[in-house]
Amino acid sequence: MLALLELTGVTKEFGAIRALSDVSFSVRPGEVVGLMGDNGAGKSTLVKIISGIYQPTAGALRFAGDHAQIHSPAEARRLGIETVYQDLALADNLTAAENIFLGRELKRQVGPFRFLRHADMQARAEELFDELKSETRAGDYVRQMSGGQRQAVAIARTRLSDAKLILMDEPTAAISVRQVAEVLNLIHRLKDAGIAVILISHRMPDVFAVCERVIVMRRGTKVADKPIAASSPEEVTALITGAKEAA
Amino acid sequence: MLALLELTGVTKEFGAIRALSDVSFSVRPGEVVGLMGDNGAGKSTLVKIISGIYQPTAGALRFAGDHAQIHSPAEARRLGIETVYQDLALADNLTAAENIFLGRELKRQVGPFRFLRHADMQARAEELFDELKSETRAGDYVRQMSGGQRQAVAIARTRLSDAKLILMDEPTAAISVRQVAEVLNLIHRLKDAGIAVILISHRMPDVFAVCERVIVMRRGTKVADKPIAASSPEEVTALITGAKEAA
Amino acid sequence: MSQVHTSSFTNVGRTRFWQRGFLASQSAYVLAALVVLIVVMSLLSPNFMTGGNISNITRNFSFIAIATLGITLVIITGGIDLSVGSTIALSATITSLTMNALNTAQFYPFPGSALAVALVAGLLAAAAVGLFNGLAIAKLKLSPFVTTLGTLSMVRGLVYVTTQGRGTFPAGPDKELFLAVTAGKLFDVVPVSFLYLVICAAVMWVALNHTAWGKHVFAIGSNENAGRLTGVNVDRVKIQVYVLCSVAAGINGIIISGWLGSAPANLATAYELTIIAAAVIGGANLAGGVGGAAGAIIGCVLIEVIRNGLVLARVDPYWQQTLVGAIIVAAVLVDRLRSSRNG
Amino acid sequence: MSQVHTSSFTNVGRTRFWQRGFLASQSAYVLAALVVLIVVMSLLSPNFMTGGNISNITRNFSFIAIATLGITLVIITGGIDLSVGSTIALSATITSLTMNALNTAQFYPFPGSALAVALVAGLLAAAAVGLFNGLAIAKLKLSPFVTTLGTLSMVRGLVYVTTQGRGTFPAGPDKELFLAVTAGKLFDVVPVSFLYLVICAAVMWVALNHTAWGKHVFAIGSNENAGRLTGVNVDRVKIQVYVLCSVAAGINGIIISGWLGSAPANLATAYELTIIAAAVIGGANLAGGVGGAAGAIIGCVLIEVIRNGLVLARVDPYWQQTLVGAIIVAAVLVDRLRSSRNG
Amino acid sequence: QDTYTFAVVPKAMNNPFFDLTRDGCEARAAELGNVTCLYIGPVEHEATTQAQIIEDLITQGVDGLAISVSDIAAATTVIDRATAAGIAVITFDSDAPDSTRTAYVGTDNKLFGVDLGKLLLQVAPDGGTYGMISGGAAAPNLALRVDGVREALAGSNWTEVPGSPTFSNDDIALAVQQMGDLKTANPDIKAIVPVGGWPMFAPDGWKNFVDQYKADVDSGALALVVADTLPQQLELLSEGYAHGLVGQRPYEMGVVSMDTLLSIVNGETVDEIIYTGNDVVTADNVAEFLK
Ligand SMILES: Nc1ncnc2c1ncn2[C@@H]1O[C@H](COP(=O)(O)OP(=O)(O)OP(=O)(O)O)[C@@H](O)[C@H]1O
Ligand SMILES: Nc1ncnc2c1ncn2[C@@H]1O[C@H](COP(=O)(O)OP(=O)(O)OP(=O)(O)O)[C@@H](O)[C@H]1O
Ligand SMILES: [Mg+2]
Ligand SMILES: [Mg+2]
Repeated sequence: MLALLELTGVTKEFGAIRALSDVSFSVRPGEVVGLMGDNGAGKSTLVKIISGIYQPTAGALRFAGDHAQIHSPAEARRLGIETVYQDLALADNLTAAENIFLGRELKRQVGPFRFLRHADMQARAEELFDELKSETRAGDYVRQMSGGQRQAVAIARTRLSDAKLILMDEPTAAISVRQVAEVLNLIHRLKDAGIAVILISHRMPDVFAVCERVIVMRRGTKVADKPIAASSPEEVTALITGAKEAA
Repeated sequence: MLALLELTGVTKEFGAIRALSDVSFSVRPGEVVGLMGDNGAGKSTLVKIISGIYQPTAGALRFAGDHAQIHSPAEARRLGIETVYQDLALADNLTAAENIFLGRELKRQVGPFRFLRHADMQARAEELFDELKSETRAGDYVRQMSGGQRQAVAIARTRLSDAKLILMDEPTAAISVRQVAEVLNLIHRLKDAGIAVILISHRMPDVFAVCERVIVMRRGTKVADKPIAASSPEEVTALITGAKEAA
Repeated sequence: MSQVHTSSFTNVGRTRFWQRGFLASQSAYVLAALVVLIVVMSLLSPNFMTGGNISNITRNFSFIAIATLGITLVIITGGIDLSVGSTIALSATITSLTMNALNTAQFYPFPGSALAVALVAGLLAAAAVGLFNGLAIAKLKLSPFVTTLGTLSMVRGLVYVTTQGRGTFPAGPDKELFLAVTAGKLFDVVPVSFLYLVICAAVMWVALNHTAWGKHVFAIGSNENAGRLTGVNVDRVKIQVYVLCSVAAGINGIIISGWLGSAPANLATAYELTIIAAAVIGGANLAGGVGGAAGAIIGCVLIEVIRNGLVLARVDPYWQQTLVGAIIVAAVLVDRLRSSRNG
Repeated sequence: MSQVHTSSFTNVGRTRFWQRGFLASQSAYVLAALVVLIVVMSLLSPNFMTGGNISNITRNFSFIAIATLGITLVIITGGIDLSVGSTIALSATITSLTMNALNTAQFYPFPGSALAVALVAGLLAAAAVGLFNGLAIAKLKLSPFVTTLGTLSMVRGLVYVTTQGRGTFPAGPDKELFLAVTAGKLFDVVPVSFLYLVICAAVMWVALNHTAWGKHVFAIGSNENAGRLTGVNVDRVKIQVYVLCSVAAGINGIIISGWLGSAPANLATAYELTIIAAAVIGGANLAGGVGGAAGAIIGCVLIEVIRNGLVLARVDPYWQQTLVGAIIVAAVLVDRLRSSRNG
Repeated sequence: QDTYTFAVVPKAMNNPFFDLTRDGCEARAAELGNVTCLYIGPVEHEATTQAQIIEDLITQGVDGLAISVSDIAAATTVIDRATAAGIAVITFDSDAPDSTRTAYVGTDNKLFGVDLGKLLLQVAPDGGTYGMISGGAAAPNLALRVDGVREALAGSNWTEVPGSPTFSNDDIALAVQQMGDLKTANPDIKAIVPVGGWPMFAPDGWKNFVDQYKADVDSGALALVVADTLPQQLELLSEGYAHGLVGQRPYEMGVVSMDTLLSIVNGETVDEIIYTGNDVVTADNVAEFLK
């Protein structure tokens, strides 16, 4: 099967810091890949390159067979790449529902004008939170939300469109036990629907529960890329900490 | 043994939202208490009341036998309460070392003036990161740090003073496997040194690994407060989700 | 819009009517302060509440209110536009120069044509300023403060250059029409400028609250990055907002020059601070993400009522400036009431 | 200070010298632009590089530079102070009035005593303005923009009230001394005002970079809340910063009035925008957390060189304003170079 | 024959009044042939900027300076520096009498105010209350005019309303608004005397104001006596929108300044005070000024 996403030799430098050096891997449609690594290993930088925020210093990207470069987050979205960012990227002065629909609001055509369908968006947002079993009120301003509620908003946002690839940068960091299970469930459902997922997480059990393959990063380089079945939490931990050089 | 911290009937309302209703509990010196609950249950609000950011709508606090109210974070710090905030509270335009020492810089007296001891602060910060086994560079600006590195800075900050009580609001949310172990180790060491810790976490194993007692919150009320030994992860999960009413 | 879905949350009560929407906003509290001020002023001066004076006040605040609406948009996106005063002068000057030029060129195919061309020219000139600001700020990522400080100076300079510092006067066959559509009164009572203001404010209210564009404006002001990441075309919205702001200033410039019958080169010098003050007093937050049409108007009315009231109350002119400053601070002080009540 | 502890990090290279410290800051790039501008100006006008003119330029930028240092502090904390222009006028007026009053009262116990009292009075008046601003902003949490816009108006009004709009001029036995300490020249070359500037800048540099207070100023600007949570006395630092800013403006007011030999009531009208522009051009960020003493001075020099150079080059005065605006925008544009090079 | 550069420094370049001075100066310079007129000043009215520009001109080495003084003491300091540098200095429009300037060319502002007051007495001898509108509170020449008006009306039946004069800061729109404010605050006011032409620089704003009280203006129950005689003001006067104007002669000031400076650099002696005179215009003689 053809690769959905393919990175070859991606390098990213910030001044003196080489956040990524020569990273190559590919993801097939419907595949769930775990991306692990120590803090500062370069995982988020990788995600930001795939979702068009950063341009790589060197190396190339291919998505769905073409597109050597993704120039902006808007372009990534158009290509079918949805992202849950580690810093969530929420507008504090909008409500949860408004944040979820930001950039793809539901509208009603009235003559030449298009007005918002507030009630519909509100209702749909509530549905999404119910689905995630999250205690988040769709009409509340994000500004006054708890950490986990904010994360729920960011996750709910990816559910709106027909994505081909969903990048999740520590989506379960702040949410509670019950919703973690729901997010893992969600990933299973996405996989069944043929949607590829790259899951970044520091929680070993979660990665081993849903991923088929795990990629381990260490100080900007890829040190392992193997099927979950052929690895073990101990091995991955050793790879992350550098106790084991590569696998 | 006398209680170090004692809350009685603490209630906090934000407009129509009652984030905490009638919460009472106490913490003894050197005790490690786990605080769990669903997203939006009111855990962070509770932490912020103890550390002087919010004033309770009703109810009273006692710390070390006196002090009915804690009026400001500065006062809390003076009393010996250190906090790792969920949103980390870092100044982006300062370096990691400067953030760690913010508000209690090391100084050298020169005549009537007191100048910063940059090198000493830098060295001490590096020590702290080494201790946490964190890949965080003390001279880097916090602005350009990864999520986990930022969290490491916030944790390192609490290590500077002789605290009596350390509040940790999801200190391990963003950090990697290896540092999680270090933070749990740290909590053990704090306990041995007679310092009380309130640990908020959504990670059941961590709470069960270090805490002596667990308090469970649900929609602003305390639904359980029992020794770890007398409980189980399953029971706590049921309490969090509301499957079990109280214990 | 933000109806709370309370059914399943045991810890969420009902939001009381004064805790939400307009009544919980700074604008409402400043409106209350305004009402108090009006009462005080009418007690101090019997002439304050006369028809003629109310009509004067209405006209005077309409002069800056449309520009205030525009700058409120800019402020909501977290920007600022210091060039509005100069833009007011520019559009007035260009309109007036065009009328003169068409008159000289004897271009007058049908009644109103000269005026139409002149108005379009004036507004296009204003829009060009906005476009420059918008491009520099959105595309080159320059600081809005410095960029618009630069255009403040550049545009004013251009006004001086084109008129050699003399200013101009509207002239030509459409002059009467020009005066009627700018300085006229509806049914001999309501200044037309007030009518324009009401229309602009209504459109802005709908755009901000009921279109995707409005949400994008708020999103950019509260977290520009989040907007960008969720696919909002941040640059385009920013450019639009700066263009709208300049066009609004342009409309005001045309109205003022119509009423004056003149477009002096120093028209509206230093108005930018008053206009920004009006927007901020009305509740727009310079940090971005907060503001609205109603507030902008309330801010303008407040400033004009202070000015007019002090003159009518025959306050020593040397003291007036001091009092205006003090009352502006007092007006925002009432907002503290709100914050302390709504927690 | 931010020496990177690289030993153990395999993915961290050496920071090249141009990627760190001053050379990587906006100030450095603006300095480069300034040098280019100076070269252009000296080609355009043979008088530009003469000793007399350089001394003029030095003196002129010193007139606003101390106030710019002060406002840079305020901007670093994320605030703004629009009242500096008025404060300049206030301190000049109070100093002058005090000298006159002491003269009338025949108070002159020892040489220099009248001057000393007058200077203290002028600076205290300025400090009072800063205290008002600081208290309103830190304690009442009012918006810095509106508060200082209010004081802009109030203080200017007070200057008019105290002098009945006429302005005053320094007089009395210490007048010569006053002129010497404000408008004099060291070794007949270096204006003393430049010396004061250098001292103030050096003190500010040390305070910002080598004291806890400086770190607190930066912390407040980059995350006020974080400062508060880590026990920084945010309110106190803010008040201090506004007081320092006003006192700096006050010093400038005294220097200007000494050079003019007069304290006109409209002294320094609208200087606030120039001063803020100088600070921002020099690299202070209105969003807070960024800025420094060197940048503030570079910004002032740039603005004065533009002004002076255009006059000397006999550019049509009507074009000057336009050019000043354009060059201001161009100066910040060079900063884009930096951002795009340093990523 | 030597050529000279004479700089004319107005108080503010955004004031149309000084445009006429510039025109006069340029016209005269062209006639003289060996003189260049350099017109430069602060764009807005501010003393320090003016002083700095004069310093720049000293550096540039102009041969003569004609200055409309923004602030007396400030200008005195800098004028002394200019004369010390060997530059011929005169003042025009607004004087700094204690400085080392050689001559003053312009209006006798006190007399100008007195003329305004006398004209009011002539137009409306019955008296009543009156208000004035001034420009910047700091301008000494305007203060003299205000004093002149008061002096001329002292002892007559005219009394000044409280809150007068209002200060328009040379803002034309504000000046018109203040006309309305004065009338609203003092409904029985019998005369308004702007001591500068600001409100009439906005012809339609002025008309708007007058039209509201047209009957009173026509009957003379509201007397409008205004300073300056710019063309649009003369139009308004001829259309019955004002009762009288007292004008300065800014064009003359430009011409005479050039002549005076040339005389000084040629070593001739000149009078210290050179008044250019006032024009008193009423409906009777407006026609001859209009052409
Ligand atoms: N400043 C505020 N204004 C209004 N509501 C608030 C505010 N802060 C918190 N809340 C509300 O109070 C409730 C409790 O929030 P809190 O942050 O204490 O939750 P939490 O238990 O820490 O959740 P999490 O596990 O997600 O961090 C939430 O419903 C939240 O929306
Ligand atoms: N904008 C930036 N400028 C400079 N350095 C940066 C920038 N962004 C990231 N870095 C550096 O690049 C490295 C990789 O960061 P990244 O955020 O990708 O780590 P991560 O693997 O996501 O870590 P975490 O698990 O803590 O989220 C870190 O050392 C970080 O300090
Ligand atoms: Mg990351
Ligand atoms: Mg929380």
